[in-house]
Amino acid sequence: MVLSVTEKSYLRDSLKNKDHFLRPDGRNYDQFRPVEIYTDFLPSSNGSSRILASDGTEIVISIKTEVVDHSLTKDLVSIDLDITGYRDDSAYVTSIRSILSKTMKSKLNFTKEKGPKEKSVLQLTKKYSFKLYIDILVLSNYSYPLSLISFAIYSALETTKLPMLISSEDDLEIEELPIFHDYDMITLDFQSPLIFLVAFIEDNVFIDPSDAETQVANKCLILTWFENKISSPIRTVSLNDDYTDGFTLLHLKESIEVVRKCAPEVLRALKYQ
Amino acid sequence: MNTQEKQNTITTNQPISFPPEVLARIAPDISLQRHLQLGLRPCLRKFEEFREYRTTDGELSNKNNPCVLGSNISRLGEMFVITTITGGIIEENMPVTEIDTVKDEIPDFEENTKGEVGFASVYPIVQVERGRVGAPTDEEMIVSQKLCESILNSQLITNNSLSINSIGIRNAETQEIVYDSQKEQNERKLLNNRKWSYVLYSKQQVFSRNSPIFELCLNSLVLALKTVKLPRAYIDERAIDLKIPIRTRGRSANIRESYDLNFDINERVPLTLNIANIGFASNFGVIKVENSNEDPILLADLESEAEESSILSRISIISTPTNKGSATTNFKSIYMAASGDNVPMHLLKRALEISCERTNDLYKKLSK
Amino acid sequence: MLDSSRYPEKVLPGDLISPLYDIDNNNEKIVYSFHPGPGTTITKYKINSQEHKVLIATLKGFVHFEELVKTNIDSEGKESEKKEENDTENKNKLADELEAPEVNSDRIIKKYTVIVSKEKKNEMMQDPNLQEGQQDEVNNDFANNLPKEGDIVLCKVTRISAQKANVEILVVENNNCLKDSGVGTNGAGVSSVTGGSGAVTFFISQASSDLGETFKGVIRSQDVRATERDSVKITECFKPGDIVRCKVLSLGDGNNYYLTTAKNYLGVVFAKSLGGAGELMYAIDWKTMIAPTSQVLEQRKCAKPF
Amino acid sequence: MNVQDRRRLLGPPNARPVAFSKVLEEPTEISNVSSNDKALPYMKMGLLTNCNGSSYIESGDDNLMLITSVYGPKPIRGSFTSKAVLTVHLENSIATANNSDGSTDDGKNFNTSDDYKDLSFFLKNIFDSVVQLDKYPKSGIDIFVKVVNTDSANTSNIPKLLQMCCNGILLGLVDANMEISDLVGIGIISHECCVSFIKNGLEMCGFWKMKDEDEQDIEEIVGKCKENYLENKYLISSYLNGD
Repeated sequence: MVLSVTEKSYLRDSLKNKDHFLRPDGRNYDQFRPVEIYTDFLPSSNGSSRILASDGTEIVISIKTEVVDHSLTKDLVSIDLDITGYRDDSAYVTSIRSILSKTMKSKLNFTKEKGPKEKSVLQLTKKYSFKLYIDILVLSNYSYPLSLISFAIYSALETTKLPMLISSEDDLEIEELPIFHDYDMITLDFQSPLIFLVAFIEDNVFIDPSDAETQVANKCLILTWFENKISSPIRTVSLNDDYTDGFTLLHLKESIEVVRKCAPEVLRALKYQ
Repeated sequence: MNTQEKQNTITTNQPISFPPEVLARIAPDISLQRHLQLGLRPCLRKFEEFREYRTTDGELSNKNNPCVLGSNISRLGEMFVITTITGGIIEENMPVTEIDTVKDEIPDFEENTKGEVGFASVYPIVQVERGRVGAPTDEEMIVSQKLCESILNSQLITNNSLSINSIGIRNAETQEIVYDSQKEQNERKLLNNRKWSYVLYSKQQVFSRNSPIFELCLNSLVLALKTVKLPRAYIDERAIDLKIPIRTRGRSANIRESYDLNFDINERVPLTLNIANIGFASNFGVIKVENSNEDPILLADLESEAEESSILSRISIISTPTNKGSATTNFKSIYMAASGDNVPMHLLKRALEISCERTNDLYKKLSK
Repeated sequence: MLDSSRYPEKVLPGDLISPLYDIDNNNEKIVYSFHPGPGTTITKYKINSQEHKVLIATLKGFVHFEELVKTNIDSEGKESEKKEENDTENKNKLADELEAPEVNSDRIIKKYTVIVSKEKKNEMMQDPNLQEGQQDEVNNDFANNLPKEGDIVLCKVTRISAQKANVEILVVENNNCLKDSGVGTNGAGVSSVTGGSGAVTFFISQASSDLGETFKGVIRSQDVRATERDSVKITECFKPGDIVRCKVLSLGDGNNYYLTTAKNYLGVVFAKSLGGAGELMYAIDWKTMIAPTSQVLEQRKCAKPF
Repeated sequence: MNVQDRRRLLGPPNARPVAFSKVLEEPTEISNVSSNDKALPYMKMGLLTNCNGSSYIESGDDNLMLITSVYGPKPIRGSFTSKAVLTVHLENSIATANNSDGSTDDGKNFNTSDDYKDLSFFLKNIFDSVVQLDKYPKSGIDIFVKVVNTDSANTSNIPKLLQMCCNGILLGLVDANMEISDLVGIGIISHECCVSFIKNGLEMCGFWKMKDEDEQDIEEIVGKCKENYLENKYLISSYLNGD
């Protein structure tokens, strides 16, 4: 909903004051809106999730996999994003898609073990890997959905079932296609990154801004939580054209603090179900 | 209202007048006529004077952009165009017959007997920088098409010069690429006598457009073609035996050729052009000066909005330079549209003469 | 007199020019108050958690101080009124801020508008508010010359109907010509309706000027002339293709500026007879134009040619 | 998406672009980094005549050439807006092998149009905070940045690209005499991180970090970027003053 000039100035006044900081829904600066998540409900995909936010945002994610020769295929993740009400080539959609695919690509290449056993999470054998197709459908969209999408991807990946390999892992010498177990599945050993959105208004910093709040925020900062620490991408986005003041180092530090505080709790909540 | 009255008394005696810039904008045709009546053009050139042509060759085709096979930046007055040429390959649909093998073995035979060789063109995309995004404008489409046809009709590039006659073989172990014609003859058999040839694409970006662009684009394209170096193709030794057609994933159901031709980044062969057919283009406009009973006048190298929008009779000529060998000039293309004032014979002749001079001038300058 | 050597002469965008208020070096009683004009803006700097408001430059160029009010407080009222007639927007906004210091009785407040422009001091001080006279110099400082209320603009008529004439604004008179419109940027002058920019249509009543995108305006029939406004017939006043001199009434809606020709010196300045096919015509009275050789008479609402 | 483009001459449909297998990473790259600081960029304003402001920038070390053009303020359609709408289009105009606007390139590290759009969006956000948009009602300001040439090896150096784009746009805006509140600039520390500053480094207006590197304190990052920004700003302002 687009706010009028008066509404914006009222809202901004209530958000900019350090001492009488008041969000329209009464939340704390570090408090999330409640979300509902359902997982594993699409029978034909390897993993799926559906997330419902309290403002009515609804996102459905489906994850499918394919076995590919990783010397031929460069990208092991393919992200398809569709946001209702936006054109596929609009800046809004392309920017979110670009951030997501870069994040997922860089994180999935992440290797836990160094040395000769080093391999990416998706690697199956020496020659073949899984390729993930992540289809994201934002059915209704009332606030910047990046953060919620990352939560949904997290939950979907948690429940993603991949077929278990029974043939040899070393297939470089012998020409052999991977063979899988008939019914045993394994889960992917990967914790997907969580992306958080922090908004700045004057000196205040608060997490998970709602649509109305983003309309009056100066800048929003995207922060990522991965492997129990702050990780990149870290970058700013402006979600409105009206307020464009700068920010200071203090803002950055405070937002990192907020995410440090919130992220483990969010992670626990997502794991719980 | 005091000031108002004061203004009135001051200005009552002088007619309304506009600064030249404003007049050129609101009434380009009037502005042009006023200039011509003074014996001037709005751009302050003489009637038959061209703008200076400056050019840089091949600067953008370097190691860092291996895909750019040839390039040229040409500048005409303030307007400039950046031309880059890229390539592709296409498998020639040649039936594997005995005639082909005979031809291959006696290459001279083919050219001598056939006499007529096919000619190829480039596939140009012209973009005029104008602060817009989206579909190409009519002008861009028309100029692209004209460029394509002009190159084809000028018989600059023969099909032969684009075909891939020898394919190197990369040794699996040493990664060295060998271009051995002897050995290659044998390999050719292994390759089932399939043939490939290059396809050339060009991308031309026009900046500071202030005049018709076709002539500049053509000249730049020709100059860029002169710099083209085609990378040699090679094939992996191991891959020769492999004959699995790969079906590309997704919507296209084409069967990719089983031979994965690679291109050698270091080994390049210059594209052979029919030097005699290199031609340069120039344009002219014909307009009648109002309030004078004289014939229309000829303007060379139209520039500025005023000339472009009011001069509708145009001549565009592509001519080849006078070489040392042949004293005569060949005209490759003459295009005339007298949609404004009529073009008298002597002006057309004059235009042809000037275009020859211009071409010779450009040729001399550029071959230095 | 303001000692302008205390402030920077040549600035780049973002450079500090002056605080909002300053005290004269010699005379404590004189307070200078500075207001942002073209090329300057007010910004806040936070130093040691204290906010300071300062004037900064937003253009590259030279700083000029223009005194708003010549005398002291007594005659201030009249003077500023007169000024405000010409230049409305900025000063109204500032009026509130001005109230406070004015109460201090024994201090003399001098108000200056701070302007940054490309030209050096002496070159630019010509009256910008000329309404009828012509300036020979064309001010090419384009960006700050969007059409605004009261400006005289030259337009081309693109389409007419019974109620109004639609026009494209070509230039703000005596100001810049936008470099980025015109045949040069939008491809060849003639293009077809399909595809591409397709700016040109084939309807005679919609003769577009091949000019790329221009600001659009509308002259409503009641704004054509000052008298007998109800009986105006647009077809007897304008034809598509005419060049009309108008005054901007208001910024209008999202699509159009509202323009008027209800003054003697406003109206058609260039027109061709026979719907653009004929020759250039000259005004013989305020509503008739004549083609000199063919003697064709046509009706227009002409601008006074002198 | 799948509709064939009939407006451009695309050549035979079954042609395959001349593509080179990956160029061996040349070991010269290390020396490149060290010379980064020394080679000064070449800057020029007012290159193009059919836009209101333009600039050309050639970075000294990696052959990055950018042409920036600023169009507008020009009218926008639709409802009344009291301030201008700013758009930034970043384009790679290097001919890609398949010759169709670089939109369908396969597999290159950084070339997809999505990524360019994302960068454009980021640059727009930066310039939203400096261009005095409310001075231009009912209009749009369009900024086009064309990457004319670059070391393909260095296209992955996004911060450098962003820095140069930022400089280019800035010069373009100054050339167009557009009102901007500050000489905004971008400071970079590595190949993956950059920060944009205003007000001499007192405030930031953009932060970009897309890849993890060694652990670095945020304060350190900002500090180093600020140094780089000030150097860069010095270059720009001395160019503008010397003009």
